[in-house]
Amino acid sequence: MNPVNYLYLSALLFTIGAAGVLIRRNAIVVFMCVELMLNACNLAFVVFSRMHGNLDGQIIAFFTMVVAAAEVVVGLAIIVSLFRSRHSASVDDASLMKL
Amino acid sequence: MQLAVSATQTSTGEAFQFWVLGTVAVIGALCTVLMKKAVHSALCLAGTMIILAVFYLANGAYFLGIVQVVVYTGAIMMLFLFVVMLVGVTAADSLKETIKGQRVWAAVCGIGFGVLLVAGIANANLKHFDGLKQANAGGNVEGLAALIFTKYVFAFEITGALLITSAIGAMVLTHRERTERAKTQRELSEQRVSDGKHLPPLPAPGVYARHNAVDIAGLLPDGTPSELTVNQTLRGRGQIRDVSSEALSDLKALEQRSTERLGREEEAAK
Amino acid sequence: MENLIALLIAAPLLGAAVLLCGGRRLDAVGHWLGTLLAAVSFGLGVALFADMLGRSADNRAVHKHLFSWVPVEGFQADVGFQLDQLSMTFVLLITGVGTLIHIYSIGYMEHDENRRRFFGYLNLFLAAMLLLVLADNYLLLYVGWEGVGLASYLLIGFWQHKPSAATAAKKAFLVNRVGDMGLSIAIMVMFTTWGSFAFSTVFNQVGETGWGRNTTVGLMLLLAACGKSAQVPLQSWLGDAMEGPTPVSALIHAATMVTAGVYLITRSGAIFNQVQDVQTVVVIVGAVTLLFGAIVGCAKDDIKKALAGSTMSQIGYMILATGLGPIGYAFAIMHLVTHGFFKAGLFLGAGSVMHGMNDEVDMRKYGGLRKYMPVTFVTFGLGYLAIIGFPGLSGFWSKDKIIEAAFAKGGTEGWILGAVTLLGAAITAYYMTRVMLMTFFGEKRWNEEETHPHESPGTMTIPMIVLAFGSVLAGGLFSINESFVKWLEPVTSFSHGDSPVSAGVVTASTIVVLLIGVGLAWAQYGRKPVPVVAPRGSLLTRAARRDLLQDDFNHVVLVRGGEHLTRSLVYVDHTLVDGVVNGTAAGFGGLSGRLRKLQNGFARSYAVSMFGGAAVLIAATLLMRAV
Amino acid sequence: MSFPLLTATAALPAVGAIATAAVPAERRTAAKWLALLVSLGTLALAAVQLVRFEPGGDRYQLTESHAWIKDFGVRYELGVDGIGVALIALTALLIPFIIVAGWHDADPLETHSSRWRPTQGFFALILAVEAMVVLSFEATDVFLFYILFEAMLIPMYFLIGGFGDRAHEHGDEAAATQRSYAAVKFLLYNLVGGLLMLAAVIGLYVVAGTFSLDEIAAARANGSLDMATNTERLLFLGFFFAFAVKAPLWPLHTWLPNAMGEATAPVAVLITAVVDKVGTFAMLRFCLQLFPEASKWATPVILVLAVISIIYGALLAVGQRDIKRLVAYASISHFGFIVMGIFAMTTQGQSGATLYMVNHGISTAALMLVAGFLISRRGSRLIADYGGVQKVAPLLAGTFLVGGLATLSLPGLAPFVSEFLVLVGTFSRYPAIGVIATLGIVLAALYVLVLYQRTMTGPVKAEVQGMPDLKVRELLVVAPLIAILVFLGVYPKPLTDIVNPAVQHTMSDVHKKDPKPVVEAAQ
Repeated sequence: MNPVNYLYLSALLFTIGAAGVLIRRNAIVVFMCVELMLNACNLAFVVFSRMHGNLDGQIIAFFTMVVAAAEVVVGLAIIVSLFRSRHSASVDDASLMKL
Repeated sequence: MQLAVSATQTSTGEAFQFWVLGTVAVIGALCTVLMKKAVHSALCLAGTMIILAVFYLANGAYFLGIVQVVVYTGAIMMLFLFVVMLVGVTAADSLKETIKGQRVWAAVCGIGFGVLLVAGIANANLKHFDGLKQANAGGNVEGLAALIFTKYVFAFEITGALLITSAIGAMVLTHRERTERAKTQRELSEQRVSDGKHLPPLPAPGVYARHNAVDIAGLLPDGTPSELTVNQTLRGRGQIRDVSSEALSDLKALEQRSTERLGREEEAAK
Repeated sequence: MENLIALLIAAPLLGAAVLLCGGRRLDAVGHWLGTLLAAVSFGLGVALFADMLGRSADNRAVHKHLFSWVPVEGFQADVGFQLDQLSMTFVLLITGVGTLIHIYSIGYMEHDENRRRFFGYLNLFLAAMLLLVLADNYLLLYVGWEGVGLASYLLIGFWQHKPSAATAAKKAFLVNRVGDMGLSIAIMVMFTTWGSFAFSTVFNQVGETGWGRNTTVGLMLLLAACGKSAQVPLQSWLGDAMEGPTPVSALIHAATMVTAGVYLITRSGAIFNQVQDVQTVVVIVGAVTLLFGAIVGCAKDDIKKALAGSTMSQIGYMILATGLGPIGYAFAIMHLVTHGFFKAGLFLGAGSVMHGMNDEVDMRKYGGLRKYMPVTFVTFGLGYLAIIGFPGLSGFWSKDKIIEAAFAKGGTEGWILGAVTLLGAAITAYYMTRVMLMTFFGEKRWNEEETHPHESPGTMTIPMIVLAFGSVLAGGLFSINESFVKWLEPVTSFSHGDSPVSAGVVTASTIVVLLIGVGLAWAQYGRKPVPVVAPRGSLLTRAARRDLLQDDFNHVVLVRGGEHLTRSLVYVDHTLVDGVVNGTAAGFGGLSGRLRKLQNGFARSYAVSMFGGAAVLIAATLLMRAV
Repeated sequence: MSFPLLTATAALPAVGAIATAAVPAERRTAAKWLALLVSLGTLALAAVQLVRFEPGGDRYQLTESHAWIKDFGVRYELGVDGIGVALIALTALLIPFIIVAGWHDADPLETHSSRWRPTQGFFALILAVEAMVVLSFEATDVFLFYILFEAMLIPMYFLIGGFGDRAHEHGDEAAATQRSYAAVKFLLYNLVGGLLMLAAVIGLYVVAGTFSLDEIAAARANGSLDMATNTERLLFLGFFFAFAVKAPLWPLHTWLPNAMGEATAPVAVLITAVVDKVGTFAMLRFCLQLFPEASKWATPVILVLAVISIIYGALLAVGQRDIKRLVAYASISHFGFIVMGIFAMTTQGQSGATLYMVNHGISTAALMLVAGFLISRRGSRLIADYGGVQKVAPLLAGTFLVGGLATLSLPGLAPFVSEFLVLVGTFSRYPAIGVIATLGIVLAALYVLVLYQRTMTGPVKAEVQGMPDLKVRELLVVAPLIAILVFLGVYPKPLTDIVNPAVQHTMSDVHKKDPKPVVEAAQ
């Protein structure tokens, strides 16, 4: 098997995650889908690292994880405070961006 | 785990592993998206992540593989589950789309995007794999450490700062400062009197309804459910057993019947 | 010695700066300071004159390069002075008459709270006028040219609280600007033609260029002269300029500034001599103005406006003379100087009369003043005799020469010009006699209870007396041995021309027309009493009272037309130019109003567009690579 | 490495802007003094620039060059030629006056008002504008210039929209509406211009492969960079359009009267005397240097537009009823002269245009600031509301007249020199256009004198009675400006010495020589 297949898998997971972001209304699930996309990217990085024979790709994947962790913390905090104030975790309820 | 990673072809073992686990991962991802309850989604996601951890290991990223399990699947997913619990574990999302055309466009964009990505990868000349033998020669963790603390040291420091900031940010966002003394029971009752609303304690749930469980709203004399009777948090989670529709349909039927009868009486009067 | 030239200008300039910036502290001494500096300038002028007389006729011109003014590649504008006989004549006239009028103003403006400012302006005028006549190139001359325009603007509008004065000042400046436009175009043509506008370069090379450019330069210079010297068609401002205090009218609008046009044409004689056609135009302008001013002068009841008409007419004589070429330049300047004396004297006399008559200017409300103001009467009378060309007095010598020169032009032209100048002399005699009779003779026509005519103080009468001496003697002195002509000859060149009529005949006929004019005036104003309210008069009289309808023409064509033009342009700017832009903006507004509906506020909707955008970007990247 | 003088001159006001903005609200006066000190410091640095600049030396001096965005070859490249150094001096000179003149313009209103007037912000914004304008005069990298060209719109937008005259004939609300209209109009016009310029900047990069003015100009000069005629013309138009909006040239001028009318007088001066100069300066530096052939190709049209600007601006000035709008239209007329001088492609024209930029800055500042003092006394911008001011406030009237006389280019005051040079320069190549433009001097006299007559002379109006004369602070603003006007009118040599070599360079860029005098040519 050619390791390129990992990349196809990564692409597939990414697309599924993206579709989830578009389809789901529950903010928590949306967040999970974002995580899924990030993980798909990480997979690609790791595979690229293998492809090029150096560890830079893994480093980037590592940083991605760190940033993802930070993002999750803040994101979930936002969800919690939103839920407190609106009693809802639906992203459609926050439609104040409309003019 | 096989340490030897060949240049262009993986071992049969890895190929087998890829096809089996890859399929599971995709199913897990699809379930994450499609499960009605958030807690199910979370569990499916955790599964997918563990599989990805395995793939990391297979690709020679030993450190990342472990981190993926420990940090991601362990810590982050637990955080997710915690929040899901807070928000309401049983609340099931309606998967019915409310925005016009959203599904269609999402599908078009999603499929188009996927096709393009795949086409891009297929198009790229990715025949040659160097393998990590050399890079991992001194040990994967040592190799990463050497890079992190030399070439990427600034990025590393900055991500450290980012983590701290986000931790504080999360605290600030969720923390509610109590700016005044908590009211005593006496003061609360006085306030109730002065406000003139609900002099007696709040009504119990299930009043006038067929059940008196805490998640069932009490009915007002006209048959509409009273907001006051159910705990706020339950209401927020959407965990109210909805009896109102039942009650309303009963009422409707009643009215229907009475009008029918009255109508008949009128006709008779004529 | 030539270093004094700069000082000549610096003295009054310093005065102007000190007086205008000095503030109220200088109120007490301001007039003395101004007068002193004017006198200093006159003293320097006399010293330079003495120095000049000490040299032979050909070496009299002095040049002084002060500094390079605008040093730009290919464009050399310098601050440099040229003092030759022509400039010298003007310097003495300007500083001399100027100093006298400063002295006069001390008394005349005594009760004005802004007397210091007045003297500052007068000093500024002196500096600018001196710069005008001393400049050695046209650009610097232009500075003086506009400088005197500014001083004239400030002084005409000195009593700014009077709307009429403010309007008159603005009008004077604007009309002058039209003339200035001519001067600046002339300078531009000079620059492109000769690469310089220094007198020396231009005059040396003027023969090498074609008819077209010389004609353009000549006509444009003439336009400039018309503006400054109030010649037809730019004469309309001079009458209104009498709104200024009388010393101003005497100095600027009679003796010096208005004659700058004559100076300009004389100075540029080398150019005008090249193009006969332009000279013809100059002569026509002079002749027309001569009659125009004289006719207007006959109809005015305002003593200053009558004198203004006379000024216009006398300058017409001078311009006509300059148009005759070398035959006339010297006589033009000679008439200019004598006119400077007697017209300044007349104006100061008029000012003295007004001073004693509560600032009344209507001659119909004068009458019989000779008993009340003897000094004024005598000096005014001498000025009067001089201007009408009474034999032996200044005007006789200078005007007679111009009439002779006009005949000497030769051919039909000569006859026509001779006739016009003679006619002008007759009318001059008529209107000046009219002024004299209405003011100093006949019955009293003023209200004795309100008005107490009295003689003016010494500071005012002394300058009048001095000027009267000039009016009487100057012409005669100049004509001894043709000394004035010889003095100017190195600058202006001179030729006698051949007159078809002998000098004696000309003199005789001038005396005859003079007597006719005086007689007519006496018949009308001396024999019978002058009505206090002006009679309706003939069509010509009424037109002349309105400056021969020139102002009405200006009003209808220029003012009204201009108002309509600007108003419609404002409208166009607002609706059309702005409208196109606003219309575009409105179009975009409508479009974005529709696009705005895409903004439904749902984050997921936006996410779809982002996602689609990302897909498009990938597609584009792939396509670019494929290509 | 030597002291980065150019950077320092721009950095000082930039830092000063931040510092001023950071002063706490209650210490308003301290913020004002800080801003004034910073602007004076900048003036000192500009003076050092003038001293260090050698007129006979290299074309660009005091240069600095640092890599900035490597991938696109964008460099932080600075350098000044004579024109730049003169305009920097002008900017640095005017800002202290603007600050002092606007000393009380941003004070909180005594009356109840819904609009917040952050005093510190006003002065910080002025300093920010100064920093950007100075740096844009110094930039020799096209991209750097573009960024500054656009960025200065932001503080200007707030200055116009946020701070207006204290009183308005239709009340506070109407004033606020008109102000924001003017500010938005200003922003939109200039943004559209900037957008086209951005396209041209990118196009230039694609064609030339670098943003460095020096490199491109050198490559053009030695023929290694050969642009197709059409490409060059399109790029030229992109640049020129942006500059013509800023300058502003007819028919892109309508934002200026609105902006100058609604802004306070010091801000109006900032617009017309400082910021707009960037437009004309850029025409000289970028249009002519980068696209010499296209510039020559477009010259006839541009000259016609310039002449229309001159006459049209003057005629509209005559027709105005609002003092500030009148000055704005007069400025449009003057900008016509500047553009005409630049594109006449003669030494006299371009020297004149450069001098004109400086002189117009000073003369307009004098006129407009005095007009601002007048307006602040009576609370009205309408000419008809005044009359007889000369009687009650002679100093004010006198300085107003001097400013007006400078505007109508009276000889002896600085603008005359430049205006005449422009006219001569234009006339020597395009006589007809020169003659028509000369009409502008008559019209200038008309609008200035009509303005003076209606406001200052005549009987004293009741509302004008008791109007105080200029105060010491105001006199401190006006007197030096007038002194400079007189000095440069009599002795412009210091300025021309600096400007001349730069103009020579520009002339050789466009491969043009002055037309020879007819007599010389005949020989």
